Amino acid sequence: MAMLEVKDLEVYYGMIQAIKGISFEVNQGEVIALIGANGAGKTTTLQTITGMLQAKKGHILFEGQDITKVPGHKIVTMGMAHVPEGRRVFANLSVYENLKLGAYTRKDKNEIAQSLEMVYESFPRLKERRNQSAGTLSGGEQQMLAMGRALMSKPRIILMDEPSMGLSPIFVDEIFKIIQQVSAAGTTVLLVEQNAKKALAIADRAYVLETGKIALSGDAKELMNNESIKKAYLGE
Amino acid sequence: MKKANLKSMNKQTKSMLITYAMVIAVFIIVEVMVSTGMMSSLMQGLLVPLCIYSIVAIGLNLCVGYLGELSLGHAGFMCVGAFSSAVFSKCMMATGMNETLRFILAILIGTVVAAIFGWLIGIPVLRLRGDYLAIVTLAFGEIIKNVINVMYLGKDSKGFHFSIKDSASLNMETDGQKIIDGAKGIVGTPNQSTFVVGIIIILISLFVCFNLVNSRTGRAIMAIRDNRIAAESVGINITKYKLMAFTISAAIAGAGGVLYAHNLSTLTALPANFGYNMSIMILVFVVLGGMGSFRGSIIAAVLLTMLPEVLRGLADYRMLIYAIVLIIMMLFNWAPKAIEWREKYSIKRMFGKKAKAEEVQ
Amino acid sequence: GCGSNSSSSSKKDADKYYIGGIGPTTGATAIYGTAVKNGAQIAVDEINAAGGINGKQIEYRFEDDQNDAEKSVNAYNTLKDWGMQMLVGTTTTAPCIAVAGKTASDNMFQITPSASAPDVLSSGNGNIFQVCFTDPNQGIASAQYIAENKLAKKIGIIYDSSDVYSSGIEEKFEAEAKDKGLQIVSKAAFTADSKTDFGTQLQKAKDAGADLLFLPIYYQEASIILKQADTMGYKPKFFGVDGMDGILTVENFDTKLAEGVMLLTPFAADAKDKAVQNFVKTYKEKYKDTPNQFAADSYDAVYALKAAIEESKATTDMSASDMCDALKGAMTKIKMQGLTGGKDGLTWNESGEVTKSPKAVIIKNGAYKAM
Amino acid sequence: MSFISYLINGISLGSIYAIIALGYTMVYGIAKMLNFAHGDVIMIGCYIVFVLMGSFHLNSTVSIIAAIIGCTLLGVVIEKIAYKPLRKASPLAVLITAIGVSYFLQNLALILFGADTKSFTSVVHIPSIKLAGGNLTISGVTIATVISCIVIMAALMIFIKKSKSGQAMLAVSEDKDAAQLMGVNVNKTISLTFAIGSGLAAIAGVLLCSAYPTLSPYTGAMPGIKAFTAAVFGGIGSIPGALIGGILLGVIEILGRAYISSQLSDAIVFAVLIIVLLVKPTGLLGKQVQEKV
Amino acid sequence: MALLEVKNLGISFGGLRAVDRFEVEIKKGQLYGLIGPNGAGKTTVFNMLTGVYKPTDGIIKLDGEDLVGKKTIEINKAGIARTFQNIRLFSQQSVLDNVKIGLHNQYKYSALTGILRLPKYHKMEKEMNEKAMELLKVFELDGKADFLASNLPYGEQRKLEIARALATNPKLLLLDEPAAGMNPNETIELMDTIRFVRDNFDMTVLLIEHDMKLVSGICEELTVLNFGQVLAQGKTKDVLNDPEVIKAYLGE
Ligand SMILES: Nc1ncnc2c1ncn2[C@@H]1O[C@H](COP(=O)(O)OP(=O)(O)OP(=O)(O)O)[C@@H](O)[C@H]1O
Ligand SMILES: Nc1ncnc2c1ncn2[C@@H]1O[C@H](COP(=O)(O)OP(=O)(O)OP(=O)(O)O)[C@@H](O)[C@H]1O
Ligand SMILES: [Mg+2]
Ligand SMILES: [Mg+2]
Repeated sequence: MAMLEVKDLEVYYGMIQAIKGISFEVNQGEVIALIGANGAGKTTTLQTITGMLQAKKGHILFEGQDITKVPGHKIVTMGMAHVPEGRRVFANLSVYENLKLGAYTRKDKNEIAQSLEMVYESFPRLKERRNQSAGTLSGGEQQMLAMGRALMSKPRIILMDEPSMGLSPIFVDEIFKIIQQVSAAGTTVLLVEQNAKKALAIADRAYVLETGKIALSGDAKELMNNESIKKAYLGE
Repeated sequence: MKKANLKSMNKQTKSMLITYAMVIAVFIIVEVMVSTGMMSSLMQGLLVPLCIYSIVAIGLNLCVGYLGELSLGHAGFMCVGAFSSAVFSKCMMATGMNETLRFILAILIGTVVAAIFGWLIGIPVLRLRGDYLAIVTLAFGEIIKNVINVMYLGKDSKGFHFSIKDSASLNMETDGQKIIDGAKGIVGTPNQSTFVVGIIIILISLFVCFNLVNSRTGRAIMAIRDNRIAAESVGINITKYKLMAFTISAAIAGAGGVLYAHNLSTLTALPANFGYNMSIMILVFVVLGGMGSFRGSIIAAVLLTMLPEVLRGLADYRMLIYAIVLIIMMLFNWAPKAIEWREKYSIKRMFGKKAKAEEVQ
Repeated sequence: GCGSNSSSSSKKDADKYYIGGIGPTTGATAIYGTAVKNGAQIAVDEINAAGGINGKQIEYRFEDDQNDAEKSVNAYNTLKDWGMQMLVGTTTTAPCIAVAGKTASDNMFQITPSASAPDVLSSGNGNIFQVCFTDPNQGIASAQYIAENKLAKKIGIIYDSSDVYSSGIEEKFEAEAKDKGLQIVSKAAFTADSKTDFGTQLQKAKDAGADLLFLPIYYQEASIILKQADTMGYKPKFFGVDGMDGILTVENFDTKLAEGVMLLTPFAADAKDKAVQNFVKTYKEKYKDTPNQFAADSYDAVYALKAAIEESKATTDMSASDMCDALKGAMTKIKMQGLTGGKDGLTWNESGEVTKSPKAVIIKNGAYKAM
Repeated sequence: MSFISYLINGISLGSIYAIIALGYTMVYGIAKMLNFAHGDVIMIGCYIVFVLMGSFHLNSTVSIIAAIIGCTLLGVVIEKIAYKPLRKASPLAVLITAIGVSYFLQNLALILFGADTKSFTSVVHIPSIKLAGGNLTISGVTIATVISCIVIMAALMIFIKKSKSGQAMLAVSEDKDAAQLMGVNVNKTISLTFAIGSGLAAIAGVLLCSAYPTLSPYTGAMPGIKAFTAAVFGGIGSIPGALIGGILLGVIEILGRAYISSQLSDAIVFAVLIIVLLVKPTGLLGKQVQEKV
Repeated sequence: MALLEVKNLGISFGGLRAVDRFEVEIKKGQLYGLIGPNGAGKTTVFNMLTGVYKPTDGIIKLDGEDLVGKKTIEINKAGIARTFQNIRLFSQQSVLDNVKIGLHNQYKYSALTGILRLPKYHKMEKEMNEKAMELLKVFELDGKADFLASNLPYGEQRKLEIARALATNPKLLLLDEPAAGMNPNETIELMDTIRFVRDNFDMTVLLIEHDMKLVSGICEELTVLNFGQVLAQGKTKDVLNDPEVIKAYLGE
């Protein structure tokens, strides 16, 4: 059974249909890349999965349970985390408070402290700035915080919306390493990326979204060699 | 692409023309009904107040809908316009000045004085944002009301006398005439506000507002509303345009105040007419009618002013019903669910607007 | 009441007198309007039960104005549409002046139970009459009474500067008190926006050594003043005017605090007078409340209309304007006792002002006692 | 001597403003809405106590608890019916709905309890303190109010800082969607905020009416506005700010009334407010939120 | 002479020295890159150049004119326009109006002229429309002139921001991560557009970017910031091969 399964999903903004019936699945332990041009509907898809948007039609199953109508906060409690587009850090709270909120669904104080240490280890800059209010961080620093905050919930599956956006080249490599580590530690990953090359390189499988529909899907390595993908998304 | 651009121009112009047409049509219908005796005294008596609130709502909409600043002090500007013009009319009544001319001057004076107040208050206040601005405008409105309530102004053979203590301290000659008598306000202003004048001022206000928002100045004002930092970055003088919009908005409210002052024979600055409650009431018109929609403001002002009168049969329950209707209208107009529902079942959609949905992709 | 408000769609019955009433029945001043509405209703019911005026029944309807001039005019127009021939109202002063402007131009007969400012009368063309004292009269009478009876030397005043009634009385009182050699040692105002805390005003009076506090205000505020003065341990004499009437009826008010309070009022709910007792009884039965002077004045206003109609022989089919001309003349001829007539009864002069003698009462053992 | 007495009056009035402002600021700080109906919830709380004590002869403690429960429920119901559907709409729309609710409560009270003012019996049984040979009196209500203010303020601050729900409130106040992504139940959190705010309103109401013993359907309106002013004065959203703002406002009002003009006291209060905001645009303790470009 | 001359520029936030002794000289017509690790202070430099932040010390000269202490609007009038790292459009207005707002100081008429619709109003509006459409065409947005700005996809919003900045007729254009959120193809298109703007509008461009393809593709010279200080400066190729830069920023 797939860990996350999306079936015939349709999503609207008012009267505008952004997602036109897509289906895909993410298996336990996989890294799945979701790629596509601007406005293809990647963000919309992730937001619908975590309950920020409501699906008009279709179903979303998480570990066999239908979560299409489950309120967002419950989905998070079930073990799903989301690094949202635009970072959405709590601007007036400190870095530390942001991270603590990341662990909102967890109870064990010791384990939370451990996770915090891990996040600080992955993102030393955050440790350095733990008392700075998040709103004054630089763009890239905020991106790190958003990522760290999501990891604080110790999710079983994590959805990431362009985690490498605004990061320096050296840190882009770093973040992909972190994603691999997260995956290696047993967390399933659904990754939306503009940096398709890097995303495909670490992904197991990938789906290509075009104007609200899935245009292509398959093994990540194979897609990397697919001519049309190369042309459209890899810039070669 | 030229066409696209033309289309957008047309849309604004069309909305503008519809609004003018609506106002004029209502005017004609009302005039016909009055002359054929088909209109009740209540409705006839309501005509001028309806105009007053429409005008002030138009003014406030400029401030709230286009400038994006929440003012809870517009009743204060009404108050200033009302009192300044009433003082003028009262002083001139004895001189035998031509009545029409006197009234036109009164309107100008009320408008200008309100504009001056708007400008003066705007300078410090517009540095604040959001709810802080709201409370400060509310505070100014209350101060204006409070101060007017302790003002005593009299006129006798020796000229004007002024006091903020009591009318006895005016020390007037026996022939003296009290003009403003503290909390008792002004009594005996000429009743010159008519429906025609009201309609003319509505049309002028609409003309000013429509043309303003569809000009370079209006775009600058809206740019400030949408993104202050970006507006600054393209060289828009924030203070100047905020102040301009606020002042015009206050001036229009002042014009409404002039009509108010010349509608009844007594003018007092009470919490009910010039307090924050009135400011809020006008804000209700603006928000209910739709921020940015002058036509909506007029319609909401008319509906909500008439509602309690229409509900008179319900006796003391009417204000309760009024509150419930207000809440329901707000929910119906603004709740995302309700909006979705309306879009789904709107007649417009069913016939041919579907194409637009695809366009965005 | 017999459908005083429900008859919105009534067709006019030419065989009845149409009397309208206006006052606030919602909003912060709703007590006054409600009292006026009820007082008049009792009078109308009595008259109708007793066979009406000249054998014709009265149709009565009351409209709310929320104590707002503009809404008052709306209420007036509503009543006009209904077919009103005479107006009992409006209750409060500022709206009354606004409506007076309209009645004057419509030539509608108007008798106000309670709008007491002189401006009310001067806004009309002789079509307006008052049942209550004018404010200056009350101020002058109070000062005279205090001086004549040597109640105090040092006087403090607390009044509502945002209220026409209160500031009107205060102004004349002050002038008259000075003439009579009374010393006003402190004068402190409050406004409609801050009428729940009088600590400061009381402190001022206390510091100035006032041994009598003149309170030309309504009884709700007075009840708080009495309570706060008590808490402060300040015990001057208190002297009020007709607005003070009602203080004993404030629900849950500790009437002991009002012991020794003096007031000038045309009406006292526990007077031994039979008419008054009847009225109070009916009022209590009907509205579960003790009537105050507003109710009494309004009751008298309806009877004054009755007297004036009988005097002038005005008929039900008259237009409002004809009715007005007829009643105008008659008003100055009638004399009636009413509930508020005191020892000399009620008479009116041409300018619409009432002549009646104020009663000074003192509160003893939770009841009024003539002084 | 009279100055000190005025000062005491001011603190007494100010502490009432403060306690109302605490509820205001709480709701504003978290739900980001100006709950103009807050003053009217206060009024309803007073009527509950009045009726329970007057007509049902319950003792004051039971009545107060009943009022707190009643107001809490009322707050939650109001939130559900009138505000929740507008969660995603413009804040102005919510403001207007709040005004509608305010009208509704006032007129409901008018119909249920009548227009006449009731005299409210103080429920505070602390004796007043007499100082300086009886020239200065600090009333029991003042003492009770000041103590309640401080206790409530401290409790709120600890609650928000330390408790899980408090953390959730902070998150919701910043960004509802992001809070939801943290697993915060946004609706429940906002309901809780309203519940607490309205419960506080009941306490504030009882103290208000005990200090200024009069009750009518409009009792809450003006104190509500004043408390709103106080909350802004202290920096809206800031809990200690509400306390300081409230007390200062009361003191300024009373001193202004005593030494400048009793008719202009409100004007003076508002003028001071304006000056403070011009110097410090986010109020005394308000955080200057800087937008990073 | 250099168009932009910055000397010894510095700013602190509390204890944090976000930018320190920053220097740069940009010649007219240059395409200049500002790069560096996250939090190095690049955006802060932009903010100081545009008057959003007031530098604690240093000199900024544009065409010889000193800009330190001037307000954002004055600096814009003096000739610097920018885009933002987080897109800041006038989201409730049409694409066309966004550009027309950029033209605000180029085509002036008074508020009264606008209200009374005097002939000058019509003339100016017509010219503004033409100019705005011309700019939109450069970014291939002319077909969407009517759209609400917020309804554009991300990449087009970035382009619109550039168009709006250009409308203010600047001498120097500052772009903060113009390619963020764009895929490689879109980035390539953007590079062409930037070159086109430089050539056809006589523009000098200073840009911040983390996308090395874009940086090495169009920037002629670079400054690398690290912890607020200049780490390297010079020809693009040299800088990108600087071992320090590779260590701190590029990685292997
Ligand atoms: N709030 C909204 N209202 C209306 N339309 C929207 C809204 N948000 C997104 N859209 C539209 O829905 C479509 C899908 O948008 P979405 O943000 O999911 O794309 P994306 O694949 O994440 O793109 P990007 O790479 O730019 O982030 C686009 O056409 C966009 O214009
Ligand atoms: N207003 C402020 N208050 C406190 N610190 C700030 C403020 N603005 C920026 N900083 C800090 O200054 C440093 C530089 O920030 P800046 O935004 O200039 O970085 P940047 O080089 O643009 O980084 P990125 O590439 O991530 O956008 C960062 O560490 C940031 O946290
Ligand atoms: Mg996206
Ligand atoms: Mg940056």
